[in-house]
Amino acid sequence: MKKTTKNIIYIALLLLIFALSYVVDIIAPYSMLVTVLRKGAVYALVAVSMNLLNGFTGLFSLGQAGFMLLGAYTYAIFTIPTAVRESVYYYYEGGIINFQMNMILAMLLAGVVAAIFAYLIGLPVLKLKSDYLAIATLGFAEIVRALAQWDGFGKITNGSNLLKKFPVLDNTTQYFLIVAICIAVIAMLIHSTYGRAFKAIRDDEIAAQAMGINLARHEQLSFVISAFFAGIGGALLAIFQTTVQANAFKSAMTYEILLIVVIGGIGSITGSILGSFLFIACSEWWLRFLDEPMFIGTFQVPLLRTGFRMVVFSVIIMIVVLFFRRGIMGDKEFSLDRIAKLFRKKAKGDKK
Amino acid sequence: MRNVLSLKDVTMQFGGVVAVNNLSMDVNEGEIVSLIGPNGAGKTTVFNVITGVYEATNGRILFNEEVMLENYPKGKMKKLYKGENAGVYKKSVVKLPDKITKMGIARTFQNIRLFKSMTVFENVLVAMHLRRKSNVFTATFKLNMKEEKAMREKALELLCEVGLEDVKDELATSLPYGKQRRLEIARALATQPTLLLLDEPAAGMNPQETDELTAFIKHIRDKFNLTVLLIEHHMNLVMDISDRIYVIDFGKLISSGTPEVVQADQRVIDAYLGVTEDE
Amino acid sequence: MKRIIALALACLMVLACFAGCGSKKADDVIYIGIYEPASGDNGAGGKQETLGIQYANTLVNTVTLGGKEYKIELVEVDNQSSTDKAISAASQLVSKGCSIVLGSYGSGVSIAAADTFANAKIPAIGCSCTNPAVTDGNEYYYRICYLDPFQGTVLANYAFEEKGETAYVLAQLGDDYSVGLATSFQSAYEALGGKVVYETFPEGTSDFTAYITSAKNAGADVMFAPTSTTSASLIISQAASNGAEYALMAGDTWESSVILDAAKGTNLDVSVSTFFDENDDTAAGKEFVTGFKAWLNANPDKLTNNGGNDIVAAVSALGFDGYMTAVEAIKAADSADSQAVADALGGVVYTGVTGEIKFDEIGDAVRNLAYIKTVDTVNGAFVFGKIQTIAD
Amino acid sequence: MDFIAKYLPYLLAGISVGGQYALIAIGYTMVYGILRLINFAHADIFMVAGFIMVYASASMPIYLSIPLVIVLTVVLGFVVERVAYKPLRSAPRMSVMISAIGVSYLLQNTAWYVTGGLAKVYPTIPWISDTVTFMGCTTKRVTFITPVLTILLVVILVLLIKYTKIGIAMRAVSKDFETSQLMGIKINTVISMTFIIGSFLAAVGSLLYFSNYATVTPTIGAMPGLKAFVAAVFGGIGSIPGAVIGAFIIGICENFIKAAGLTTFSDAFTFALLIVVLIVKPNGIFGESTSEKV
Repeated sequence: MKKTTKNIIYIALLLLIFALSYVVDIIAPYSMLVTVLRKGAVYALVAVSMNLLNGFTGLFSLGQAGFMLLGAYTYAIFTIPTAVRESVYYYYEGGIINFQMNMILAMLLAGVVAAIFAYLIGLPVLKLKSDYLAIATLGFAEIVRALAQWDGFGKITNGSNLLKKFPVLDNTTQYFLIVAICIAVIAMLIHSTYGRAFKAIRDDEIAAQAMGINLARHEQLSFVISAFFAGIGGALLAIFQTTVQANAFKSAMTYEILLIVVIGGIGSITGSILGSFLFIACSEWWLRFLDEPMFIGTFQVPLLRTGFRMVVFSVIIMIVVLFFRRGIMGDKEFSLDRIAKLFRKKAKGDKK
Repeated sequence: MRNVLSLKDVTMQFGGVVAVNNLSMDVNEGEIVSLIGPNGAGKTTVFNVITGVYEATNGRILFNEEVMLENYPKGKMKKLYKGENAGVYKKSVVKLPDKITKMGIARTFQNIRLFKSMTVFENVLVAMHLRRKSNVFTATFKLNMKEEKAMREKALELLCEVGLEDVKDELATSLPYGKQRRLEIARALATQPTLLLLDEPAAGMNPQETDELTAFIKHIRDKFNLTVLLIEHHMNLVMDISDRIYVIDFGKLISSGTPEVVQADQRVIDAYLGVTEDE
Repeated sequence: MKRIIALALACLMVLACFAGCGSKKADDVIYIGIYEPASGDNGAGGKQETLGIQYANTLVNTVTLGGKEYKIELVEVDNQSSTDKAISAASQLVSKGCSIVLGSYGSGVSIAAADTFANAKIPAIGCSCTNPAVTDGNEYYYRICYLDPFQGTVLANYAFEEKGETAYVLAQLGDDYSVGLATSFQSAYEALGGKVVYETFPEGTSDFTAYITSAKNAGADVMFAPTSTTSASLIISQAASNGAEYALMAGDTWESSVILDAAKGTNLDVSVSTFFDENDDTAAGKEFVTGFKAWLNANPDKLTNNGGNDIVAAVSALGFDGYMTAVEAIKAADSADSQAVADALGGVVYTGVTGEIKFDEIGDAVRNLAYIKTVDTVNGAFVFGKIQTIAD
Repeated sequence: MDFIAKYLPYLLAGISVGGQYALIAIGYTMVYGILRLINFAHADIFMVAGFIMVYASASMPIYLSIPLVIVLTVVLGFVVERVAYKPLRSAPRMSVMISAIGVSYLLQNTAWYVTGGLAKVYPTIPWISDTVTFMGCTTKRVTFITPVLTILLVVILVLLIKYTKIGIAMRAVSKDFETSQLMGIKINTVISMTFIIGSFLAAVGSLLYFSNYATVTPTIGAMPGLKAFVAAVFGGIGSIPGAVIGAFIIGICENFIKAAGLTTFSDAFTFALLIVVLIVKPNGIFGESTSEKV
């Protein structure tokens, strides 16, 4: 295939996806599909940002929920309309912030705040290696969660209470657009000379350093950029949920994102995106029927009741982790060439 | 001749084990100098100290007359230190490996350390990152196209130089051993060094390949105006190529000089006793 | 081997996809959504509220709109007592096409889902969520129980009059119900001249001994702990084993058999406020209690969901009233369309087992009395204490 | 009020909860010492032990259900290792850790399914759950039993590791995995044994913990688990006495922070402590340092 035809096909695919997201809103505005698409998109961004760190730079960080919390809170705090602050900050006399920011600016700010925190926490923490780094970042996320719930910051964070009434996006295309832009930036970063340096660090720290790559600086950079996009992801999650509460950003959330990254394939952007939509669709939608009693004739299918969905789901995850260790995509990216190859292989197999 | 690299009283001690003991050596511009010694003599440790992977316990290293490392026994080492010249150095100057590479020292590894997920081409390309002018924004948003293009051209050039241009899109780790070694050299050259450290470049090569390598090292020395310091067990290669040779055993310098001088030195022969010279 | 597993997984996905898209809404059915926790910290209470709704559904399961009879079906989802699961649970109801939604036990999850329902233009009736923020500023959310400021004041009055002048208030961080009621209690109690020590505990706390000791050290006469029943049973058992001498008080959540089990055999003084009394002597109340008990005893599953006994919880009565109010609204709207039901709901006046339900402009039912009950720790039962009201 | 009567309850609570963390922490530290794996599922094994007791005691007397709980928990620990970790022996460490997270997810969801997601009340174990009075403060007898039992078990464990054949094998494996394999140590037996000991202690820990805090939920393991892990890191991961001392310190600090009225930070403190320890003394108080060979 020629490069130009390929590019045309890629662009067409992208447009098709956007068109679909637009159409879905019109024909089935309240379906689970919309929920899955929106949440999937948000998780895709967060998963890609985590992949940048864990998959491409080889830093095992479990602080993603903390950065998302920072992003979600920043967005919510600065965009709640001044008129309703009184009712949102019911316990704190309307809070101390009395202006409202533009949505896009607030989203960027959400990323920036997360990035600043990442920078500060990264200074000491990035000296640690592998599991120690993982556990330290996990601890950091828990500290952030405790701080956000602290009464002392109540006038800003509304204590442990919900933040709500902030502006939200009202169609799926907008979610897709924001997420696509962010992921595109991450992808461009990964394909730049910096991305190569990140991968070098992942492959072999000592060799990377011997090639003149400043380890501390590049790790810090990757950490901060990952946090920036996790912050934006957090803001989008807030928008999706219409309310924010620190309680939701537990380590379980980080684990979920990590599982998405693993299922999609560590070191594959398209893998993370695919993994995210599959994960959300399975957990929220496709497997729902397992939670309800099912009758075939008069025979009641055994085992089906609330919670069975999650059992099946976690078994599937274990199967993937144990038998398909490289995930859906491995460290490869989705490309037409690979699909063409796949078909060719199949055709060959058929002939035999 | 200008001095490029100078080690003075360098001691590297791990806990109670002295790996390099009070070593002093000099490498001058344009020379090819070999560091030899029996297995476990501490040769690779010397490389690691020079390139900053290890922080020497005591001593001073100068590169182009600039202090690259200066250290004295500190903390726990104060009591444990078994080396000499403990009181000579007072300052502690430590540079990280990447800084040292930036100053112009590049190296290869004894146990090949290529970036395993990358292609041959990318392995060289990534080493050009060091001399970039772009920052993370310009690089991400493709505002550095010119530089990127130059990088790619240069990388290709280097691959042609080592004869790997035909396998440039293959995974580095899928190459045969000899080619991986040459790729390591190409990658080291991509950092634009003035001093090249080669750690057993001929390991695992047959005599013919070794001969080719000898010519090749000389060739790149001339072409890139390099000074070369190498560790090697292939004595033919060492004697062929070296302007001067340093011999260490148990971390200590036992002999140095031109190949002829070293070959005749009884201490060297003793040290190597039981070790076949021609593998 | 690997290939077989891959194939099996893929098949499962496809199957699931069909199952997920499969269900289509029948023509002559109206769906009423039950948005309640069936698991998590508030699972026990949510199940009891659901029981009330299910019982009501057995009594009235059809409605005639425009001359055509529609069957009313309940759609249950489990919000797992967790605000982050709330959205997908609520979306589930929205995607089923419910005309109206009932719930939830626990204010936090109600607040979290409020906008999801509002965006889909589906009205919701909060049966027992007392935090003002549930209905405030949301024209689709209504409520049939009293509010925290009222309940807090009632309890503060009772505590101040009966127990003493120093209170230790313990709320769960991040639980809107808990924090809301605790704050209301605190301000009312302080207004009366009482002294309050306010503490919070993080979600998932098991070790309450430090709080119990702190309350003792603060010289508290009463510990006010509006928490979920899960935390409550821990607090009660640890208070007993650490020899707490002060009284324990809480709001409506503690009116549960979980509390009775925990308090039985101790010498604690536990009292709660609630919406409804089993021994209520109104005709409607009596009828409901006998009917509900008979229904529970006839269904072993339901009895288990009620905590293994046939004590009628106030939330079941509220669930019952919530369902009836919803049906009234559908009748008034004469349509299954959720927007029409929402429009009609504000005007509904209904006299249920918990008293008259009439909504004010915010969407809250006007309520002005609460029942205070104390725990008989010998027999493990609630004893009616008094009816507490406050002057408007 | 008298100083002792005021603060003694915090100290007692701290020591007892510290002992319970210690029993969990040993499981973490031993597994990490040998496999270099943060066994995230360990906390959930602790939780499952709690549920087994709830269900077992409903159908049999306490003196039968306690041994049953211990046996079943040990079996669970063994099975988890064989199914989820053994196939990944040669895989990168991250894969194993992810598998551990997966197991944790599975155990929690299964527990959620079985219990319907509702909290279960832990049975009262006679004698140890009795209320006793000590220096004017009232508490359960388990408060005093915990530290004594913990220290006893630790002493036995340390002796076991020091003097028995399997103990020596464990130490060898934790020093050098490959070499000990070459020396003829049956690596899988050693690893299984580690999991068995860890699970046994987790089961004992769960008996003590839930006797004190008598509610079991599917996510109950998370917090004690994390804290126990922090204790293990604090004491220097791989070191058993380190883990125990770390656990007691964390348990006591946590309770005094609550006493000081900073309850919001009682959990956050643990993690702040962790980060500080990792940065200042990355190998913990009793840990050994390692360096990579180039």
